[in-house]
Amino acid sequence: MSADLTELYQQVILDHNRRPRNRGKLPTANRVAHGDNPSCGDQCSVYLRLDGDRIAEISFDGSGCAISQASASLMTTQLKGKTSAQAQALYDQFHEIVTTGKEPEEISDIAAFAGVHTFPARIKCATLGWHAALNALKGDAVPATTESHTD
Amino acid sequence: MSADLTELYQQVILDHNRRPRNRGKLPTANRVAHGDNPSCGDQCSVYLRLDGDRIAEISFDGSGCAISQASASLMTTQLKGKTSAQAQALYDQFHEIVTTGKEPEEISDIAAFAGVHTFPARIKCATLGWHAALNALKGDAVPATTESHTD
Amino acid sequence: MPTWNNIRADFPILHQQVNGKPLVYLDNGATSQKPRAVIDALVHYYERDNSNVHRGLHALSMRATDAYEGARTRIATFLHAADPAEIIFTRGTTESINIVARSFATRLKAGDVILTTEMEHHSNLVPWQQAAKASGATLRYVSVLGANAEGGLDLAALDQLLTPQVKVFAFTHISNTLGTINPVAELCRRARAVGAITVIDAAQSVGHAPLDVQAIGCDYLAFSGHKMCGPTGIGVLYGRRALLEKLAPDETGGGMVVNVTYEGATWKPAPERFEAGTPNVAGAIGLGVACDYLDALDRAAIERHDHALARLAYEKLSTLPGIRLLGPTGERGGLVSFAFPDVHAHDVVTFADEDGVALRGGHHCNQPLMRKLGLTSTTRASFYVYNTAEEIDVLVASMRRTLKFFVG
Amino acid sequence: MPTWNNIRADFPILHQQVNGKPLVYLDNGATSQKPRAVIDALVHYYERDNSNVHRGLHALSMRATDAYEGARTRIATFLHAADPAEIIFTRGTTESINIVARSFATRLKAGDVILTTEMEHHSNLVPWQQAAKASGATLRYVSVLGANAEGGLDLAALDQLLTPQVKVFAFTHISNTLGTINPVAELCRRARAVGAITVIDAAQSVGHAPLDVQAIGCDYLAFSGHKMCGPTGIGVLYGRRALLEKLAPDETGGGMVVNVTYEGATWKPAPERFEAGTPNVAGAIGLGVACDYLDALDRAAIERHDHALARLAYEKLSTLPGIRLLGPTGERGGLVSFAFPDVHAHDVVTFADEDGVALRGGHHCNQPLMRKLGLTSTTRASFYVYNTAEEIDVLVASMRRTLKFFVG
Ligand SMILES: Cc1ncc(COP(=O)(O)O)c(C=O)c1O
Ligand SMILES: Cc1ncc(COP(=O)(O)O)c(C=O)c1O
Repeated sequence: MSADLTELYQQVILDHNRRPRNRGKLPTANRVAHGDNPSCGDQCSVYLRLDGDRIAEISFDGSGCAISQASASLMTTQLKGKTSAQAQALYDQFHEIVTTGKEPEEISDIAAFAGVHTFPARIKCATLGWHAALNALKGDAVPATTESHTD
Repeated sequence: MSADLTELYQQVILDHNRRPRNRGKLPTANRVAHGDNPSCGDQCSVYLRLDGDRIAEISFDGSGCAISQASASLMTTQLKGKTSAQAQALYDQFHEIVTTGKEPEEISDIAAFAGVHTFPARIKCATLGWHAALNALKGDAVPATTESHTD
Repeated sequence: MPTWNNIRADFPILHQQVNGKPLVYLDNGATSQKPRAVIDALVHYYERDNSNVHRGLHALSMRATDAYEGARTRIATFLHAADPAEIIFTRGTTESINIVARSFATRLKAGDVILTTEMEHHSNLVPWQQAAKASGATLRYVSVLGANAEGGLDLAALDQLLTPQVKVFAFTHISNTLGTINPVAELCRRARAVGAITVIDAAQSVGHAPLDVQAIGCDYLAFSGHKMCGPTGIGVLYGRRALLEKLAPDETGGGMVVNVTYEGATWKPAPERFEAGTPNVAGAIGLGVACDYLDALDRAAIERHDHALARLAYEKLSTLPGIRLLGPTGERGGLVSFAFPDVHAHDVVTFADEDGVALRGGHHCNQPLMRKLGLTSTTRASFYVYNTAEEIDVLVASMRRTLKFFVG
Repeated sequence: MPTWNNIRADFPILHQQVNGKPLVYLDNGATSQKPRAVIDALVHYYERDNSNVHRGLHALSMRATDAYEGARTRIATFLHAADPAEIIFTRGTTESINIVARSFATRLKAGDVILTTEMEHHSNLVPWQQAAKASGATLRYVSVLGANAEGGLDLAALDQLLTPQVKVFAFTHISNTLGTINPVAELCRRARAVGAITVIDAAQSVGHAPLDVQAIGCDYLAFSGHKMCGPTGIGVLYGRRALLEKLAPDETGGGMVVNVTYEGATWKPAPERFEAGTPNVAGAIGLGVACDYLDALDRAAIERHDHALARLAYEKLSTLPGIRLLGPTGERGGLVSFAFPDVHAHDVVTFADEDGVALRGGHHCNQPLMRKLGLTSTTRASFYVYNTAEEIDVLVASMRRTLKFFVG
């Protein structure tokens, strides 16, 4: 297997894909948002229980490739307990990683997604769950898509 | 000047173009039909006084290239006094001449149009007036065109 | 399986490596590759004859017009159409269907029914949804039978669906997702019996098998050049002349008018009436040459070749653990669509790409059918004249490797 | 007059004889010729990268998508558009205008006014007549002044015409029949003051001079690739993003939808929303390369070159007995349109063709203006980057010979 592909499908990603964390509807959710990648058919719904400005609980549901599912799963583990501002900052860091491949200074599981940057067509898979989560935080009813033309 | 062009613009044609015969509206007409070549903008109206099945008087009016104008002019001189059947036969002969270049056995001015066949794009100019005349004979109200796709 | 001597030499694009492996192009359902003859025709046109058509009297313009109209005649022959005037050049299948659907949008009324099937490509589905919405007509679907859609269209239910209220029946010839070959002549016959106009989406069939619009008895037929060795940006709407003569124009502008005043305009007859503006001249000429190329190979032989490859792929793939194969178990068009329970199609396609194998993964513009089958995506391998049995072995090996990585 | 070193070598088609004479191609208003670089880009695409765009994850598909979207970005830069998403690929000017006109057809109502001008090409006239008819809106025209239309648009009357009822004002940038250059930025400013949407037919201007849609301040702008060194079958509709976001789709089908069920569909944002079906991928890529080619020549230099040739032709032709020259007497776009009292344009064009000179004769898709000027046709010579002052001498000599034959 090529180095690129090994980088893309890291152990962390395969693990989250096989055993997704926080998967399923959240009965206590007070926010929900849905994301679509129309071309691939990837889908992701994110459920939040916001406690003030803080994410008290979070889950996701959906279908898609290993990258999108693992990313959504990992995201839920990362965002739980965070404020909106912290969530946005984490997303910015994640976006930097998947688009440039530059790993963050602190050690973090999200670094596993650095390999995505050599597969530009997959960036939208990696960010789908994050977009839905940020939309849910904003209370935005419009379905998220990571396929807007300028993304 | 090339042989082809000399053939196309024969003296007879130039003469009819410069001094068109039977040009203008026919006040006594009981049949009229209009022809268009939309792409070139050539136009031709043909006026008939039918006496029974016989063309008692005929005139034309219109604008277009030397070929279309001369052809309409010459046509009026040929069709005067003819029956519908004779007119159709003459047109068939004329069509044969302009599409194949084969001159008819009897000597006739319409042979002047034999040169048209080397300029296929001009066939529709040469036949415009004739089409209008045949339509007028049929009492057909639809404007003639020599540009229908299968012409 | 018919093969042609050295056919791959005709397709320059095939002779490259992708990710260090020889390219195995199995994405022909999306678009086909182009033979040298078609590429050369484009170059020749731009280097010798390029000019605007129809309105010119100079040498280049006459040559361009002759070549463009010659392509129209060539395509009429290719389809066994009665008349070249029945061939309207469009950008492709999607535009062709939109033209017909738009014309119905203004003519249908509440109570009328548009009938289509559950296996349509979005391009033969959404335009009819829009036509129904605009006109108040009702859209109905012929069901697809079987858990893996192996049963094809529910022809038994057709008599019930084909009421006299059905004004138009639009269906695909070959499903781009399932490989199902629909009995188009029969569908047309039954539609005609209730007075419904038939519209065939032939995107996956023209260029893959002999086709005779008069024998099929359809009213309209749509296809794309790019899926049959032709250039991009060119396609055809075939329409029966008697219908086209009554049809109002779709787009308007230069080239399709007889007389224009500041108050209004009158229209030329078909096909010009439906070709406003400068057409894709080079594209049409290239498509004509593609017809020559395919006829030289012999379309009956192409059909045998594609079907044999599809059968072979179906058999070999069916040995893979857990694989779910869609569509007919018997005779099928030149493609195979499948899913694995634990590996998503995009991961499959990414792995295959590493092996040089070009596949398509996703909903294949067929979301509602996917949903009905309980899937969100499949992987599709689709074949054409230059594909070989050896390439199917490469495909299957690549699938095995992928499964091993993800499932173990 | 700017010239470029050896520019004619870039255009393979120019190096041929027509009727035994070197080709003098002066029919650029109808379509331009293509430089080697554009032809090569098509060949390269078909030989290396051809694939369907947007829905693929394999190597060719990613390359094709990148090249296609790269062309979009290139064209956005070429037009100084704010955003690549404002560039919609179409077949050409005619389709672009039809898309906009159709959208107004469903939104306008009785009492609304569509304003256009008396000098429009049929492609920017008939679609608006159809939109007016469909919606009940009224179509009004800005007059053209002068017996030979030398006065241009009647700008003094514009304030009266531009009432708040005017919802859309569609006008050409450069007249393909007269050579008139309209003050587009001023027209947009005045239209905006009454809240009218502006639509510019830029078929004759993009590729002939620098152009900045933001400086002009238009809402929509339409043009064709084939008139600016690009391939046939590709063109652009530029639309301001804020407008495109609110605009309903025109055609529907694959590639422009987000979610499709058997009941209905939702749309992607612009530009995808307006590009149903497989686009003319090779055409778009070729158009991007044409932009590179023209920018390498420098569009300001192209403008000076074309205008200088037009001025020279106008001066030299005006010495011919009886000639009637149309359009502005001063600054004009790169074309000259004229008529002789005793020789019809088609005879002129046929004679010119014998001298190797490609001209256009006819109504130039502008019948109502011809009628207003008391003409049925004119002869038009239109210039581009590869034309020379010597070719104008050939043109004038050919005209003299024709006059001698017909008039003596
Ligand atoms: C001013 C103008 N508008 C519109 C058009 C139509 O362009 P196309 O035929 O490429 O759609 C043309 C060219 O024919 C033109 O010159
Ligand atoms: C069955 C079917 N119909 C319609 C289409 C649409 O064709 P195009 O995108 O060329 O318009 C396709 C191809 O994508 C297809 O496979």
